Amino acid sequence: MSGLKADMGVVLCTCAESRFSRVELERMKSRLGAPALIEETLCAGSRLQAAGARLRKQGWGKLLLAGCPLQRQAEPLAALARACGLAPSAVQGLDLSFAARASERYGAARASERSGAPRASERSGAGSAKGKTAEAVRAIQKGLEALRLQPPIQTRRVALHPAVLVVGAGPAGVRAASTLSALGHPAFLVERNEAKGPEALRRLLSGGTAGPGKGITLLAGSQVRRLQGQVGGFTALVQTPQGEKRLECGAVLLATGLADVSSPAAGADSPFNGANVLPLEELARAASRLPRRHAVRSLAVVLDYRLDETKASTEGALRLALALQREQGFQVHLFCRDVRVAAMELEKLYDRARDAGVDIIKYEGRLRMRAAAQGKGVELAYTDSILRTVVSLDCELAGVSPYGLASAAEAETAAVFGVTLDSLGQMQANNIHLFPGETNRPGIFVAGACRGQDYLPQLLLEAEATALAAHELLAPGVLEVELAHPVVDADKCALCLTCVRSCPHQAMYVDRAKGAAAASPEACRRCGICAGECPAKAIELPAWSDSILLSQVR
Amino acid sequence: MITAVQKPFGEIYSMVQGVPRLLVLGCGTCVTVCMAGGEKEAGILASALRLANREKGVSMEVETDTIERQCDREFFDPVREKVEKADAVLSMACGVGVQFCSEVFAGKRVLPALNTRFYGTTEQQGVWAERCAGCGNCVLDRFGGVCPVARCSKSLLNGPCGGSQNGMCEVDPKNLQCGWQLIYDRLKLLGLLHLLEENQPARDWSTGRDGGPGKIVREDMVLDS
Amino acid sequence: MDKRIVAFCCENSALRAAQNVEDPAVLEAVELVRLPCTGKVEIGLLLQCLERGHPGVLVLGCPVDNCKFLRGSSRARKRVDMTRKILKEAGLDEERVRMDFLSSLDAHKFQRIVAEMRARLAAGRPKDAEEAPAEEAAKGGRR
Amino acid sequence: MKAESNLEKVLAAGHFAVTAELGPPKSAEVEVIAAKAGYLKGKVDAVNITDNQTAIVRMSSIAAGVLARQAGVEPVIQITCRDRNRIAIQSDVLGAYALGVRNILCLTGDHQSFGNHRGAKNVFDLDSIQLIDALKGMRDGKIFLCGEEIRNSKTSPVVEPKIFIGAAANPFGDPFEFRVIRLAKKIKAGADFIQTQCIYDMERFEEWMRQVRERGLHKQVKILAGLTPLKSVGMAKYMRDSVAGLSVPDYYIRRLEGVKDKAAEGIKICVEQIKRLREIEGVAGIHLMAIEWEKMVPQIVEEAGLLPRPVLN
Repeated sequence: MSGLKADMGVVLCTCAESRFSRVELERMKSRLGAPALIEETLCAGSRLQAAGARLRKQGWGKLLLAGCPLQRQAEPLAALARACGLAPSAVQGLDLSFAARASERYGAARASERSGAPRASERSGAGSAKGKTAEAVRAIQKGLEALRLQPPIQTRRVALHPAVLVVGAGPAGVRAASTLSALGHPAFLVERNEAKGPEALRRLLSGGTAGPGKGITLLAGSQVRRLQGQVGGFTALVQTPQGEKRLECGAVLLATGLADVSSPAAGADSPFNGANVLPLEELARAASRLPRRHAVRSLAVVLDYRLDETKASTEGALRLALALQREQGFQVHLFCRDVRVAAMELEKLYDRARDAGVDIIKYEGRLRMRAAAQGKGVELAYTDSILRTVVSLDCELAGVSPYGLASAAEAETAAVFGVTLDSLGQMQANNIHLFPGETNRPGIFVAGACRGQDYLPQLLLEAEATALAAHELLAPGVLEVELAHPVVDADKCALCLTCVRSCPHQAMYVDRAKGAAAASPEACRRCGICAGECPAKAIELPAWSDSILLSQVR
Repeated sequence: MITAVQKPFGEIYSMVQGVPRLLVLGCGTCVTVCMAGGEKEAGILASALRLANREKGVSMEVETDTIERQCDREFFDPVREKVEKADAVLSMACGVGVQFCSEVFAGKRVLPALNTRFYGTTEQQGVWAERCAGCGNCVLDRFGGVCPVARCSKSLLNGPCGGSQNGMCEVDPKNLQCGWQLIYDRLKLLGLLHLLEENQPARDWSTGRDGGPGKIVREDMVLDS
Repeated sequence: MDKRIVAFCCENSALRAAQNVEDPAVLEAVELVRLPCTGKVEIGLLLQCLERGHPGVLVLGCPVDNCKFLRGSSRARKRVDMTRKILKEAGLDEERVRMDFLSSLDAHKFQRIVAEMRARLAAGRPKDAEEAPAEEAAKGGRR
Repeated sequence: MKAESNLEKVLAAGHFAVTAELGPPKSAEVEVIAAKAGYLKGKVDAVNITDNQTAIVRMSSIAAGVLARQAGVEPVIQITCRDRNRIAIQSDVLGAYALGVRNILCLTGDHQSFGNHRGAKNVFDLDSIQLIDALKGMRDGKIFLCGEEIRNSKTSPVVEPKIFIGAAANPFGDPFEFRVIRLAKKIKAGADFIQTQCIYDMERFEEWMRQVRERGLHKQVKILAGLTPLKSVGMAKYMRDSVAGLSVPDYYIRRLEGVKDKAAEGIKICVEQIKRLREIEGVAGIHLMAIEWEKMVPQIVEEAGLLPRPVLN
């Protein structure tokens, strides 16, 4: 290894998992060409402090811990860094077992290999033990090279604001706010609706131990217009009936509830036209206004338009169909894919509707609705799941269950908070790492119906769990941030905004003073996507720079 | 900004045949933003050329560098030596940059790696679309901020032809919006539909390409020698 | 010494999978390079590995819908596709660069991916490249 | 009288006018023009000579028009804005007039991407409305677009081209509300007569005519309704699916599908359409675009009861 300074060293750990004996490690140490210490099973933990003291004496600024597999190293690495008084990124781990496994064929397997593959004999260190050590030395030198190329990385302590902004005073929002306030966090509860908030608060908190007053500030009739800052230090600009307010908080919890999908502008995918294709809840009222002159007045009740319904919405639709058919004399056509009648009560309701004359149509694929050819009304075209042919039917009105439909309001909220929606337009990207309550943005959480949970007991549990997650984040009061976030070369940055658009965590922004993009160290999660995207090659992730990556390719 | 796309590799490759030392020169402004010729693309193209050469047993030295802009003389200074050492420059700038690079290095062969397309905007990440035709006589005030010259396939000034269907242009009904539908919708939104009732006279095209190569002189900014 | 196949491994999945691989023939054939996320790899980096004489490059990350950083794997997939396109245009075997998705438990899959890559490289050309001109196919063997 | 063409006279006298279309050959073959003109002679009032229609290269519309005139039919020369700038167009108008052309139809022109020279550079120096304005300026103002008088020298006489100016209208394009505005602009620019895109969707055409009458435009211009007889089911479906700005109602397609002799049924539909069009206030005539089927025109005109054609002096 050329150019190695003594400010860096290797710790060889004798852990059995590394698959190297003490003797082998001694041999390896002599061949490394870099300062090294052999320590006993550091991953056991008890020896860390003493080892730390020995390592401090070496005066190394960076060290490479070569030992057991990486999963097992996570804890000891951090502890070792603390024991040595080094920044976390200055202590890197290396899996020696990999080298052992990679070279094991130079033992027993070697003889059989030789006949078929002449390459094996050309390799250096053809003996079993020699090959194993050579492979390990090679790996350690790679690790050292990466460490050598890594610039010194500072840490910064960021104060975490204890307050939490909870958006939406529905069941989830109220439960989250009360959970947070019970844990000592000031909570701002922002509710769009003027009246809904206080009422919901009274209903849900009456009899509870945490009173709504303590620690919770309710802002009814208010809306968050903009969110600035990052995790630990957000500033929300809130439009209240009294004017604009600035709220400081450390985290945000979105509990905006079920979105309104009734307006035709709700999205390109919305079936509603404001005239004769309506959300189910508006069907009865619109039907009562229809002129009475027609002989048979037909209505469509559409289920499963986007997603298969829940039991609750199926039940509601069946009741509505029954009422319209029996009590108001309409011919009702109920469109469904695979109606959920697994529950006993639902089964009975289904039978009653059918007996009352509701025409139940099972369809497949996409149901299409357009203006009917003759006169007024709506034509529903569908593939009948029994006939297997495309059939069309004219009705005067169609009521569509809004379950699973994307809403413009949801998209608007998502844009204000910079959170991504899933493929159905619901408030959380569909990714297992985020479940249950995280979003793409660190410090912004989501709970309740806006992320698709509409079963109340479950919803309340989730709201509580998410509030606890926010508490866990903010409770330490400070966040220790290693400044290993991307560095932007302002001379190269063309301000193309690619990084700003592609950062999944909304951590990139334009630093106007520098005239270049920049990363927020608090929000950045060090994935390197921005660097991978930048067309100007202006972005580098210090611990994963091009030179480091290329040094690993030998 | 000016938008461009990289030429097909095969075309570039045959262009550089017989050049012993090639400098692939990226440009750090417009073509970086539209991801056609920035430092990253220059590196990729240089790599691809070297790999193709190795594969075919061609001996060629391929170097790469990127400057701020290839349309201003001073920015070439840092790469002067590299350019001089090379037998040809493969410029990854727009047509302006390629020509200007030739002007700065009169004795050097400068080859274009890009096809320059239009003045456009980033409609979304990875998608660029034309907005201006550089006609030199802006009429956007009369058309609700949507340009009939740039956004109608026929540059019609008095309304859509019969090929406007469902908001799309017949030239490419799947992908191309009818510029006139956009004008109509915008003016309707603004309550200015009456502007469209006016007959637009034949216009003077001499302010644009038809007037010959353009030149702008800002007298007060010209430095006295 | 022969250059190894470079395997860029996401530390959240593929790298962990590699740590459970026991077959030395597989491990000794690859040069593991750790990445925070495959969203970090660039087309240029992949090409540079080939320029340095590595026979093949693997980009191994989390399943697209399960990327710890949400869109890293899907971005990497597009870049790898582009890299393959560039290789093809430049007259190289596009199979020299490949992306695959695995979880941290997929040691067997890791093994299979490397084995397949080795087999492809040994064959010189992918099995399905029958339309390739005879001359090209004959040349391919030298890798 | 502005141009004293036969078409102008027929319309001025209040007759229900009939025009047809003649596509010049994709070669220098003269006979084909004479043959097509032969079918049409005496059966229609004037014949449109298309200008490289759908951007496919054909014999020059002026040359073919002059040949047609020699064969005994009055030409309406079509001029598009796609291939010529204002210099070439004005020059051609002078030439056409000198050769006896009295009617010109001003068109924007199909985009070259539909033709057989897709890589061609288009011109569109003028649009159709500006072209109408240019012709009107030449005829009534006796000036070129640039404002100069139409005379050979200061001492020469002014000899302006006296042209009966036509324009096209498409009642079926989008945005629908703009279609009548565009017609009004053409009239304002100086159009004397209008020939529409071929009509199948009669309801939509009637709606358009209602808007036309609402603005009183039918009193300012003579509107000739365009018709194309359907030859086959395939053609009907092609027109419905592939021609922008055309809708062929399904009931016509079903009618054609239901009979053995598709061509006869197509003619029958066309004749029915003519009878219905004659009832619409503001429709001053028809324009028959029997694409490569010119020989059927006499039969259609005959069956529609529009023969003999008036002879005016």
